[in-house]
Amino acid sequence: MRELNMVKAINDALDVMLAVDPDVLIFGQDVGYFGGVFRATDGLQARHGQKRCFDTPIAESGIIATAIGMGAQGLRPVPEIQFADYILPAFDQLVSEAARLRYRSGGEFWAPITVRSPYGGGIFGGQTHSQSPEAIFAHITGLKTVIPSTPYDAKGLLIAAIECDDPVIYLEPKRLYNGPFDGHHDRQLATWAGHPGARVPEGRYTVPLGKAAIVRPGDDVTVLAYGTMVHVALAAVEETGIDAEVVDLRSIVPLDIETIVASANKTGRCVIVHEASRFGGFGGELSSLIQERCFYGLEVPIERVAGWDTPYPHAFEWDYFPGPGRVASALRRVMEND
Amino acid sequence: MRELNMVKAINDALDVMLAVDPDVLIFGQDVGYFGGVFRATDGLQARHGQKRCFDTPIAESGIIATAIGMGAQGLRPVPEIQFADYILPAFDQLVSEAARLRYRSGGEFWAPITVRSPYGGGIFGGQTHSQSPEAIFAHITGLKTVIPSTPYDAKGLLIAAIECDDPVIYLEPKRLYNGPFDGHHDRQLATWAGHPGARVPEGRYTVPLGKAAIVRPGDDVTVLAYGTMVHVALAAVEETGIDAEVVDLRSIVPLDIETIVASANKTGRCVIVHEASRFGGFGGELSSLIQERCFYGLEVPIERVAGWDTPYPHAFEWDYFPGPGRVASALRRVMEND
Amino acid sequence: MANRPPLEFHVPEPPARPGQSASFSHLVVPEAGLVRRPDALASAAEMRDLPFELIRVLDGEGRAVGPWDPHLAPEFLRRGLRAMLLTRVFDDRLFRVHRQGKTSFYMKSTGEEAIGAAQSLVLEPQDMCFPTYRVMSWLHARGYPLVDMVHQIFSNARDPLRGRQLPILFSARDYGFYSLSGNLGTRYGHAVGWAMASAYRQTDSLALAYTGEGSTAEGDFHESLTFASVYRAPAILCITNNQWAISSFAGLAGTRDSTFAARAIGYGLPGLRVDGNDFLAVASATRWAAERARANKGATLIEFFTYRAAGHSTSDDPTRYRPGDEAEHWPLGDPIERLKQHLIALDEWDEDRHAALTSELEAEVRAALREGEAIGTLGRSKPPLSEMFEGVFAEPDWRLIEQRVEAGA
Amino acid sequence: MANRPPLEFHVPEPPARPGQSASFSHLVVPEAGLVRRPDALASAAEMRDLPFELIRVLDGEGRAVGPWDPHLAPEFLRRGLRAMLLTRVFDDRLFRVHRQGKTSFYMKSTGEEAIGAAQSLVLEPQDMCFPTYRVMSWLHARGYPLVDMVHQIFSNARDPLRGRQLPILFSARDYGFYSLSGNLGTRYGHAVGWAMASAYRQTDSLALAYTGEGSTAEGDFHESLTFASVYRAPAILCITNNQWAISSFAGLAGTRDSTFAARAIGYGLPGLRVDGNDFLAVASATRWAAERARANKGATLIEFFTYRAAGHSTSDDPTRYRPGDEAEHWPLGDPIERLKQHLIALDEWDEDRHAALTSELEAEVRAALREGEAIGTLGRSKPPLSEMFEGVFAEPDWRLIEQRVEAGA
Ligand SMILES: Cc1ncc(C[n+]2csc(CCOP(=O)(O)OP(=O)(O)O)c2C)c(N)n1
Ligand SMILES: Cc1ncc(C[n+]2csc(CCOP(=O)(O)OP(=O)(O)O)c2C)c(N)n1
Ligand SMILES: [Mg+2]
Ligand SMILES: [Mg+2]
Repeated sequence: MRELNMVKAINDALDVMLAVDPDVLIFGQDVGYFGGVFRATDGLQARHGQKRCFDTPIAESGIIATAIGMGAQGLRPVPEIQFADYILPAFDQLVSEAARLRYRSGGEFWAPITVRSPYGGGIFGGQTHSQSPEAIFAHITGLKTVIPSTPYDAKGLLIAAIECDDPVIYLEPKRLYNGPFDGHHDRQLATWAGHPGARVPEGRYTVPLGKAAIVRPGDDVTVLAYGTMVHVALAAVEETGIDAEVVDLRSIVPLDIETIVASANKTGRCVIVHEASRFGGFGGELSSLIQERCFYGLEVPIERVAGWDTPYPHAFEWDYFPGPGRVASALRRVMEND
Repeated sequence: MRELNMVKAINDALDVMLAVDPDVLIFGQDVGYFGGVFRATDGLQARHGQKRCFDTPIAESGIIATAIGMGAQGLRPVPEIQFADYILPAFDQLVSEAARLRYRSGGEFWAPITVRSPYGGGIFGGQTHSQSPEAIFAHITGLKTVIPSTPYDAKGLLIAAIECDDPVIYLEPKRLYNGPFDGHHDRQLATWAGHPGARVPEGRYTVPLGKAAIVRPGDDVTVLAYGTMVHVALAAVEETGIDAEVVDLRSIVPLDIETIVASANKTGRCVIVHEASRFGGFGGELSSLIQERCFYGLEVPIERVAGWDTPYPHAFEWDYFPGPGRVASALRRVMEND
Repeated sequence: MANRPPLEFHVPEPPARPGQSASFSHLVVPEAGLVRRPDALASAAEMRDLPFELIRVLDGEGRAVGPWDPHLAPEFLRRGLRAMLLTRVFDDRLFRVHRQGKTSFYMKSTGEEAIGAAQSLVLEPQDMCFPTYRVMSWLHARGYPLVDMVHQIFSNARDPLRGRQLPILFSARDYGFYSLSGNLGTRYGHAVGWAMASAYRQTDSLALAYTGEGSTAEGDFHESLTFASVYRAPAILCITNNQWAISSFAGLAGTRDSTFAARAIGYGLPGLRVDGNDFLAVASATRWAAERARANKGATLIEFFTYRAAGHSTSDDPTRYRPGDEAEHWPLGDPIERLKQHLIALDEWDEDRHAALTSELEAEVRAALREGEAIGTLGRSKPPLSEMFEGVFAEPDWRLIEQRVEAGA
Repeated sequence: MANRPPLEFHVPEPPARPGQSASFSHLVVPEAGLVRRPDALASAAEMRDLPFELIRVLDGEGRAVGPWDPHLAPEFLRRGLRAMLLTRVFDDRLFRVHRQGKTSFYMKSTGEEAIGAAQSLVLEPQDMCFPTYRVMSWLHARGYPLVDMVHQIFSNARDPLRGRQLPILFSARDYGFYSLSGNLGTRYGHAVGWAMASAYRQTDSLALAYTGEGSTAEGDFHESLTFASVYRAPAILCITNNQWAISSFAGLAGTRDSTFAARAIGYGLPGLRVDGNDFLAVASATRWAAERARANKGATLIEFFTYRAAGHSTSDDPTRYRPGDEAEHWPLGDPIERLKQHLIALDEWDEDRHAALTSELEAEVRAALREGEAIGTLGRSKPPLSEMFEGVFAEPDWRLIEQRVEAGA
């Protein structure tokens, strides 16, 4: 089967959806003629026409408002926000409108929109091209939040998101666009070539929202991660030799609580990894859910490895980024404290 | 000593600060001539003049942007957002600008602003006059978030916030404006009269940010709460007769980790209460911090009592609101599971 | 630098506050019939004068004059009158019902009934309005069942919005009425997106958006105009300038030396400024804008100049921030009275018929209220508790299923 | 309904894309000197024509003509020329430095150097500019040390911003240069707040705000204009319309049939449209707006009509979205060349001096670079790790203290 990198897999999902569903429209800053600053929409305008894939003004709130209004009439808009850092101007539209429309209207209107946005660090993008905002979305009732970690999942999850009748925030770990980056920035960088997750079927298929993937089965400790951190975690597991079970959440809302609880009950140890700053991050929710549901099976405290509680700092990229070294230390700690 | 209700105590704090510091300016929708829809700025324009306390356009992002620009020059603006639900249009200004200005400018500029806003439910305000957004602020590096539960604290914390050189989100539990509401909506409502927390000194005093208050010492279980939930928790403790230690966090950033850890270590049991919806709420952070720091002392799982994971529903006000009944059940559960 | 006068910090104030005498002397109210009516398909660049005029059709004697006279049939006018009167009667009654503690909240449209009513009747069934809480006459004009309004206002077991929404924040898709919400300004852009979808799908459903003049200050207003301009969306974008935003006067929204309609100029859109208390002028401007939109010439911005004759809502007392008699000085009169006089002048109406209609509508409202109260007022009846957990998503996830059990629903 | 043509979904496109021939035939470029210059203190309502004109001072022969001629001293003009040239030399050099992998990012102001340079020199030391990344000539005109720029661009141990910020997102309070950030549009409102504070405190510090034309679409732009209008803020609000926003043409920001300057009309502000490649016109318009602001007449909106001659940043290749030779067709010329010709026409400059100045500036830039490289390029030198944890708050809380220990800083 053909291999694609993650940008191409996303492009392919959009291409497929434009072809199969005339209600799908793609728009955002520079996504039309230019094909997007990360090339995710490359060629789509040429293939499907200017009315299916087009540029928008630099107005994130307006982009989402437009998408909601279109969605309310029956379209399935897939707006892009150029960087997840720039979702914030549209936060009110997402929370007060997209997330609440179905509920408050008694089901008369809803917003079947999928907001794509590259997120996360590791690219020396500085404060406003590196942040990971998933925790603030996870708290919003009525929103779904999806984060792929491989090209295969990226395509399947994106199609599932577009077909879903709820508003979905689809965060793309931009550090994974070109390869399964494991945090070893100082080593030879791997591309997606040869990676099993890069085998992307043609045509339409879905990866269901709300189903985690056990990307490495293991017995000793459960590692919960998503996005880039899945690969960082795998590297850390490899390097420590600990028999960890690495769970890729794939979507944080809906959350696959069954898989999480089953794994934690099996291992009795848990490390949660995310790029976002720690305090108030999504790791807190994961940690409390496990604590609530697996308390008597836990051998040691659940650990969180995350970004520091500082803004994302340009020069200190690799000090801030929760790399394999920090994950490995946490793994060793939870195994030590026996 | 004179007694004030919470609105009057807030009004008094603003009055004091306008008098002692010419750099303090108060503005927001309807706060000037009219004195605010909750009367928090009543009389301030008449006393201090139109240039010290004035109305703004209906533009929350503009209000905060204006405050930041003023703050950068040296003023201490105290903008009001009429309801915390309406902070969302200003979220980007708070996160990308107020919270980050000092850091990114190498300390050349900062935003010593205090954003006051009534929050929380229990007033049949429906979806957009009832929400509790504290969790999304707690996750933002560079922001402080303060929530009083008594008139005394309201005044002292507000003065401390205004004098603080960092941006502070000051959330006012509107259900407490007129009395220490304990969730028993069907009983005679208490006013602040006679409540020890209603004794508010004249003039300037501060309650430091980052210091929790043990509002009821106890040995059996730690209850963490803030805002209205402090009074709900106290009622539930009273009704169960359980010897709980009730901790009023007062500010969630900075968080008084010492008091929390000391109490949890003492009791080995913990119930966290907040109005905001549970998933991704601030309770998750509290629960994980305790789990991380007091793991070996915990007797039973930490419980969270919170709003359901639905939007705030008008007709179901008292089904949604985490009242003393639900807190009492949680208290009994953590004591039972012995 | 030394010789300069110091900078002055300017904080604007309305012409009069309580205790001062009410005044609208700052408003220039031109005669009816004087404003030119360009072809609806003409270029926006040729209409930059219009936002500084005031389009009026009904003159002081109740006659329709000038190029904007829409020449509406008497039957149409009577439907408009009925809708406006019904709105007024319903509002007065429900406001009292709130005072009796039977619901949590209410807002009146008093003095502004012409806008929603005329637009509702001029536009077509497939068109969609993106309302504010101040255009309930749209629904009354389209015959939305009063009893369903009452159920919603009581959040009772028959509430079409399942108890989830504050009173009067209706949603009525079949009546061309988009879901309302308490937060201001955000739906303006939905209207533009809706209109773009109409163009894309060729559904011929225009979008009509409303905002209060105070709410124009929100960034969403600007982003919506930008999108409407860029994609030539078939939308009619309305500003109901009722002079007040709770306690703040219209000057606080930034049109000193300008008008709200003039915002259109910077986006290359036509901007009309219309007497909002003149049913005929509202209908005529709306028809013009609809013709333009349906001809693929894009959006029009319309400022309706009107006056909020009542308080903001059940939560405020307007005499605390404006002269108590200000409404009496309002120079553009009452929209119901003016349409009534016009119909009488046309010999198509009389005082007796008006009194009869009023009694009929009062009876209708009373009957609807009785029916609603029989089901239950706020807190005495509500939809099943399970409704709290429905509609968050298309399908509930485990959290909602677990919590529903926990809540005993 | 049956007879109507179907609705059309309109998506605008620029006049030419790669492979098509570049064209600016849609632009009307009037002669220099023709636009009237009203008194700076006149009412905004009397100036509604100005946003549709183009204020130009330098004519085709390098002469200053018309009422907007600011009559600047040759010395002042030479300072302007130097600042612009320095900006160009620095940009070209640092762009190459990025290509060498010595830093992560760079952006040039090529073709737009007149704007920041003229405004920096016309305004006073106490005035504060709220920049975009495209007005670095402001700093060059005020003599900000090149080596500090280089340290910042390398995020090295001497970086004045302590390694925390992306290259060129400077902050330089002493040079009247407010903290830049990567997110667009948000500081426009800070400028208005700053100006209001100036008025309140009588500090006589005007605020000058910049936005790109693409970024005017953000809601913040509108909210800022609204506040500026309401409180008569002593601010100069600039739009640098350089025709492009990455790959999007200016038409995507919603001024079909209008201009960016015309946005001013709806707020009752004066709106000037100015040849941004004409140093004299920029200086003159700025002086006019500053006079107005200092006289408590409030804010002015100025659109600078210019052209982004280079790519957006080091991350893009403009030939992928616009004709490769488009810059050559730009009708308003190069700002450096035009000021140079003017000085030569005045007999205050010549080619030799110009060549000498260029070499001198190149040497300065080389020296600064050498000094910066000696400290270290990106990744080879950085501030102490403790700086990552400083400046989050005025004082770190326990989280930062604990984490600093954990990070070994
Ligand atoms: C985003 C937001 N900000 C503030 C409010 C509070 N609020 C409710 S109505 C209102 C005044 C609105 O005035 P206007 O837009 O003129 O409409 P009107 O009530 O006059 O019809 C305000 C400030 C709100 N509901 N939403
Ligand atoms: C809020 C936000 N949205 C999007 C971006 C991505 N972005 C960076 S520059 C740019 C184009 C800006 O164009 P313009 O305002 O015309 O300024 P110019 O680059 O032409 O000077 C975009 C879309 C951003 N940085 N911030
Ligand atoms: Mg109003
Ligand atoms: Mg540009």
